[in-house]
Amino acid sequence: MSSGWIIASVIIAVIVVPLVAGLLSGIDRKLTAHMQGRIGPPIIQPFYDIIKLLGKKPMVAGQAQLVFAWAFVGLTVTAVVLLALRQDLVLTLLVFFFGSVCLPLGALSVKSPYSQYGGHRELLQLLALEPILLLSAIPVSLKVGSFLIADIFAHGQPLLPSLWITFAVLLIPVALVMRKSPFDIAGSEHAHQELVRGVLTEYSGPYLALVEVGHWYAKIFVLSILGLFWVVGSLWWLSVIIALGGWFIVLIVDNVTSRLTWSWMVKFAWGCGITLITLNSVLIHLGWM
Amino acid sequence: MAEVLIRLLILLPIVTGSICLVVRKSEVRAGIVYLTAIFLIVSSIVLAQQWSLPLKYYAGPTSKWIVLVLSMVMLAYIVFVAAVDIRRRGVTLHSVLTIVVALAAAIPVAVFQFALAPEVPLVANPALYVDHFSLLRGILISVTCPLICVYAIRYMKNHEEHLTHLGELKRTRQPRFFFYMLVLIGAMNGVAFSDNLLWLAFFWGLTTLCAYALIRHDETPEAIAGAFRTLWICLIGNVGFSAAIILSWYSPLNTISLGALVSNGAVGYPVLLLPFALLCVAGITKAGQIPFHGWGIKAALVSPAPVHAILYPFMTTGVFIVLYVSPGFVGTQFATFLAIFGAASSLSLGLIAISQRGSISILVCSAISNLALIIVCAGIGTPLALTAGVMLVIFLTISMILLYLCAGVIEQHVRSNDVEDMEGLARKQPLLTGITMTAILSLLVAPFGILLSKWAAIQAAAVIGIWSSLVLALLMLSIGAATVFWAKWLGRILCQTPTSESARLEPFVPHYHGVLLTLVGFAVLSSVFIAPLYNAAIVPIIVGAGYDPILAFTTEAWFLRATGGVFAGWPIFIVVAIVLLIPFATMKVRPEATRPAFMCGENVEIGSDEFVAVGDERTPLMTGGFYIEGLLGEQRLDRFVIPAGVVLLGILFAMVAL
Amino acid sequence: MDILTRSRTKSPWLLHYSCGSCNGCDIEILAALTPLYDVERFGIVNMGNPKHADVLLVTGPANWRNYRVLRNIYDQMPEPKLVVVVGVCGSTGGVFDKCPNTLGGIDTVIPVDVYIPGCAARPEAIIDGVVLALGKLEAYGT
Amino acid sequence: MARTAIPFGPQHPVFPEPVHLKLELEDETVVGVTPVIGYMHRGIEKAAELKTFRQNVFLIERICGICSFMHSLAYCQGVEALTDVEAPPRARFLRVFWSELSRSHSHLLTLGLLADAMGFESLFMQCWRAREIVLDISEMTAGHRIIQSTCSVGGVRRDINSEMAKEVDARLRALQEMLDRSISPVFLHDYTINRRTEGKGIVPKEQAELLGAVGPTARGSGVTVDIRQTGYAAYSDLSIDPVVETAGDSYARTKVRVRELSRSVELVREVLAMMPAGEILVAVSNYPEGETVSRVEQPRGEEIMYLKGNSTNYLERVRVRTPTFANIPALLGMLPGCELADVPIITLSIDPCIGCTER
Amino acid sequence: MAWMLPTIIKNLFSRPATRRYPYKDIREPFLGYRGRIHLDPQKCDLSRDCARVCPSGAIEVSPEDRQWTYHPFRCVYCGACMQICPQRAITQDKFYAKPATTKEIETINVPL
Ligand code: SF4
Ligand code: SF4
Ligand code: SF4
Ligand code: SF4
Ligand code: SF4
Ligand code: SF4
Ligand code: SF4
Ligand code: SF4
Repeated sequence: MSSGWIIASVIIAVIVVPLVAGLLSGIDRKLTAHMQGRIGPPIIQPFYDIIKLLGKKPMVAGQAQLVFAWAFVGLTVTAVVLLALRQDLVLTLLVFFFGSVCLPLGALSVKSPYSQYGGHRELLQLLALEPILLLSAIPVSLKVGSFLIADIFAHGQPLLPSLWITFAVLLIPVALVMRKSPFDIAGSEHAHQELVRGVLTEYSGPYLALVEVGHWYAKIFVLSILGLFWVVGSLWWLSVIIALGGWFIVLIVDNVTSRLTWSWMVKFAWGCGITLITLNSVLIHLGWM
Repeated sequence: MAEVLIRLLILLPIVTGSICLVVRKSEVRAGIVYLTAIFLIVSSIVLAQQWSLPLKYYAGPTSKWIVLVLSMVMLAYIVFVAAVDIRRRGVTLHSVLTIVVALAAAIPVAVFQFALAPEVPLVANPALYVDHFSLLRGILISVTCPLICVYAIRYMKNHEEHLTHLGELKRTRQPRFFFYMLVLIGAMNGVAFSDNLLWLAFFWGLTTLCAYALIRHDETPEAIAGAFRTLWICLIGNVGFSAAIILSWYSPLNTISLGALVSNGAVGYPVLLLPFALLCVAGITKAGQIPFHGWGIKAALVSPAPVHAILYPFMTTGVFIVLYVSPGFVGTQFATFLAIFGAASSLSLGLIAISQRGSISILVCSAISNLALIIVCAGIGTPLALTAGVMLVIFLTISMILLYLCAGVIEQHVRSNDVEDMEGLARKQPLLTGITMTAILSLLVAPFGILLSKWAAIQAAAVIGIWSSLVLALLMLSIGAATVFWAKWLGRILCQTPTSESARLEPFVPHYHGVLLTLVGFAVLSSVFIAPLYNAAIVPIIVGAGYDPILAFTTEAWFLRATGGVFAGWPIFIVVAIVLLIPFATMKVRPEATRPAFMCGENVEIGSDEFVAVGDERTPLMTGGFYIEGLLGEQRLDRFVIPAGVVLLGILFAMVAL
Repeated sequence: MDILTRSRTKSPWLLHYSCGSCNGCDIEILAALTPLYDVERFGIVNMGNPKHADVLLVTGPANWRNYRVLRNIYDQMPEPKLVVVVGVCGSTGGVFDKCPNTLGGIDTVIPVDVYIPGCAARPEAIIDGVVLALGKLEAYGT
Repeated sequence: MARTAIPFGPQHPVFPEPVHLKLELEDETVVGVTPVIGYMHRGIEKAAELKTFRQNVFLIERICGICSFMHSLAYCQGVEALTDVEAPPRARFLRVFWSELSRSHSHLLTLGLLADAMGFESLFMQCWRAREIVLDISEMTAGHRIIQSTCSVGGVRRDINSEMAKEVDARLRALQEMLDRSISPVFLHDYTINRRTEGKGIVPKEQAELLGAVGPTARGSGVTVDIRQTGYAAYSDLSIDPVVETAGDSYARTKVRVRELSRSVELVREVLAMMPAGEILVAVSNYPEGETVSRVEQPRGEEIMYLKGNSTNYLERVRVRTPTFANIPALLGMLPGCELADVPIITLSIDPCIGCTER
Repeated sequence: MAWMLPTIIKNLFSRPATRRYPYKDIREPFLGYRGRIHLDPQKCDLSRDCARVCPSGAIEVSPEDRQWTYHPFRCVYCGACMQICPQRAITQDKFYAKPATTKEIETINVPL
């Protein structure tokens, strides 16, 4: 990659991603509303929300939570940048993962009942999410022969046909990151929940906006991982379609299920997710896929 | 010069330790400890400049008999101790097993050496053999362990004051304590440098004995039970050594030199696989891997913090041997299953740690779980894996010791090692909290070296064929579990009630904060300078093992590049620095912007963690952590983990037989 | 209208607290969220957490126990914030006129920006009331 | 395990009304619950002694806006007993009409809130969308969406003409179809709802009887109790089979509501068809005298109203025993041992109403 | 499994049920909706029956000042005053008072 490309990728990752993500959550809300027989907010609603939050008077419950909010955003952005620079997949995922840990840490740093519970549940959520996300790199690397994302691009063939099992399992972390049913146990998109938005309880105003924006990066990050399953040459829109397809399935599932409990989530993620990805790798090893 | 220093690294601590035993004045003892510490640290720095390796030290013929006799005396002493215990406290499982295992270790060697093959030459094989790997190991021990001793000077003083206050202590036990601490350092250096299996076995046993004595330091019934458990489990290693000595002598190689065994390898000489397996079992017991993890967790409950801290390098000694001999069996089925075993062990302990409440128990579980990663690396055996293993040895030693020491200080401060009681430490001891946080983060997040090593391990594990999927699945789950328990602990110490007052730094205690900050410095610097460190310290090890270091990493402008990908550690450091600096620099929290936590509207006032409940009374808010004992409790998991460990070990030996 | 004010009026997040109401107005507030009225069209979302809310919707008269809660959650809302009282019993006490444990309207405890009459207030009226309250935001900070 | 003691309420998004449960937890498991009340107490019973017995109708129906009509019905029936008047037959049928209308909107509301507490937003929306049909009917016939204000001492204040009856019937048919197609099956069969409710918050039959549970809470545990069987208003002319489930868990209670809901809609249509012609209100000329107990079956169970008159315009005592009050002991028995995530669901499964419990 | 699926798919492809208040499909309250009350001062004879019957004290009548006062923010729109008024001086329309930032009170002078 030339340095021009690098700079361009970084700029896209840092600036364009939140714009796209904001629009995407606007569409998400609109679609969800329509599925529920409502009209829903305007598509640019998320931007109104963020700007409004930024304009609110700061109000905090402790300094540590702010530091972790920044760390969350910083590391998540780093992960997105690494992805844009087509760096090592495992490393990128690890960075993303440790960014995600900052969110519960921020929540746990305030002695607040709901924040604490949200933090603990978020940790359990990461316990379910992280192994799947990391492990999904394995069948990919088996197929393309390296962990470098650049090599996925160089591979020249779509991964989905041989890795559809992994792709399907990856929808679990996507739903988890998007905080959708049945996995929205720690901090739901919607407030009507026993934890009063859990990990986000103690953030307000500009800091809530900060965390929200970080969350946008995170969403785009996982969706881009889905997109990696169909990169062929210059047909970049195919990966976009694949990613959006996964996103839409998650939306549908959100609307046809209720929230389940953490124990179900961990058992499901570990039991089904890990087993299936491992199975996928074994099948590739055996040359059957 | 170097030879002398190496010998001093082993002998000097033993000598000064013995002096401590007789010195009754604590100031003098402290002086001796300082001097020893300074000597060890300085000589390791000097040795670090020494690149004309390997160094060999051939002992004279009589030394063989000295070592033999010492070994026998040591094992006899162990039998004696166990016998005394049986007389005093009745027959217990652990003391009986101690006697059985000690005899099983002693008798074969005695028969072999005195009766069957007294001609086994010691002169032909070097007694000590210092290559880059063992030097690195020796330096790590000689730099970190003296710091533990310095820390212990203050710690044990407080500890004994507390015990005296409780009326549980009549006479100071510190002379004995420092004796064993220092001897343990010498013995660990001995393990690092020995090449002759007889010597190795002797030092190996000596470390076990010291560990045993240190664990029972407080002389409570639980401590004694825990100590004996440690003793017999770790002595299994010596049984393995005894068997390995005999087997390798009767192998075609006709040697008892570790170096010779490793350089010839099991591929050429399949009979060597059994001695290797036995050495690995020795390492596994000592590193407290499944199914032997019980000793570590039990010991964690009963002994003072510096003991835990020094038990960490002690356990590392176990995986060091496994990693050291791993080039000898690379590529065999045995190696693959060793990797699976390590991954399973890592996951098991990671899960057990989630349900632990004691800070030391968490640390022990995490230590074992991390050491298991090194075993995985040994099993994988590629250059990259070897690199990952060595890096893990380095970074983990620093971070884990740091954490143990932090836990000790916290424990003395809050008078409990229950993580739940550490709530709000961030307000009371901001500096200590900062150090602990750095230590925990150094285990978890990029850009610290441990993450790099784990990344390298993952890269390496991906290429071992069909079993790699299993190994990796277990590894990923274990990484996930680790994050949960660390974050939980971190959350607890950071947890504080919102208040508009700002926290004040606690007074600086050199023995504590000084030592801790030194270790933090090591952790950070070693991670920042990872590329030079790799070039200087690790590349020679890879070369020494007969590999091409290109296959592990190449360095370019502070990046490490593996065949699988690039580790861009340096940019991440910058990001982290920025991320941490922005809020600190820009966000001065104004007191009036502080609001109490959300408590459904029933808060009492800012700065108070109470809410109004029944009958308008103030009710304290309690926010305990998650321990998921129903799902992940130690007892519950042990029902699966111990059988699984036994079965996996069985499979390992089955692989040897194949 | 600058972008910030515009965003403020486009994204009012609600916090609903019921004092001593009869539930009549509370369920009408909820009804306003549901498909037939769908206040999310205006960016209105029910947040349930004072720290995230812009508009406090209160129903029912304050009483000797809940006025403290009311004050606490009002305190925990970041500025700029609005208080909208829904229903006549929250405005003045309404039908709970002679009830001995009430303190009267919400304005005896916290400042109120808009009163929505009705017993129970209709969802349409709730929409109108919130819109009226948002008008106040234009003056904020200028 | 670490102990946790946290406030759950009074201001909490899953409770539309303020109630405070002091929860003690270990991990996610609830080990202790202490209810803390008083956030809604207004002193309505006392106020009812300070207002005239006719004014009281409007106060009593605002004990709670959800089954507003049932409160006024119980009150009016009581006062009628004390003043020796009898509501005319058409009025009694109209009373059943609005009662069952209230029941169906209340059940839809509860089911919706339950779905919402489980994070099943689309189902919540669907329930409340269906509920709007009921509210429109209420607005059309009574002049208000939820506070009907139609019951009066001596009869009812509004009549339904035949055109209106036809319109109502058409709307009810639409409602019925919506229920059968998109609401009942989800509650009855959906896997995730099943997982969240089945086996959660169990009250065995004996315990339900012992603790005096009422309404769907009792019927979900297999207790056959339905005050409508006593035949007040026009219920004696209708066939009332209590809907009973035996499992005693949240799922059973939900099922009871789903089935009762359909039955309510049917009842409304039956009543419309059977309605006799005639007077709707008789004049009451004397003051209430003596004491009486009036009982009605609210959506949440049996309400008991005790009234005492002293031949003045003012009553001497009004005492209301509301269904939620009777169900709280059962609730406190359900919660310990459940998970924090189940607290809202179990709590909502008894359909708690603080408004009338605290009055 | 997914029993909700048909419904949401159907919703997704059909027109939302939303009434676009306040822009479109404004639905007036049904006939007979109990809204705010109006006094015809010509008819009123200040008998105070309405004030006496009002459950929420929303009407005050002062025969001395010949004033009839109505508190829209107290009124629960029950219609009892309209029913009782012997002069049929009170009527009820089907709209509530508008939301307001202050609680105005309506005072009407009743001419002799
Ligand atoms: S304060 Fe006293 S009377 Fe009131 S609920 Fe509590 S115990 Fe009962
Ligand atoms: S205004 Fe009327 S309907 Fe609304 S809460 Fe008050 S009493 Fe109930
Ligand atoms: S019951 Fe209520 S109104 Fe009556 S005295 Fe007690 S608190 Fe006051
Ligand atoms: S039971 Fe509930 S809904 Fe019914 S009147 Fe009482 S509070 Fe209202
Ligand atoms: S209900 Fe019975 S036991 Fe309870 S306070 Fe009243 S008289 Fe006493
Ligand atoms: S239970 Fe009855 S007596 Fe007790 S506080 Fe409530 S209303 Fe009063
Ligand atoms: S409005 Fe009617 S009831 Fe009221 S004072 Fe006038 S005449 Fe009398
Ligand atoms: S409608 Fe009812 S509340 Fe309003 S003034 Fe008339 S009597 Fe009073």
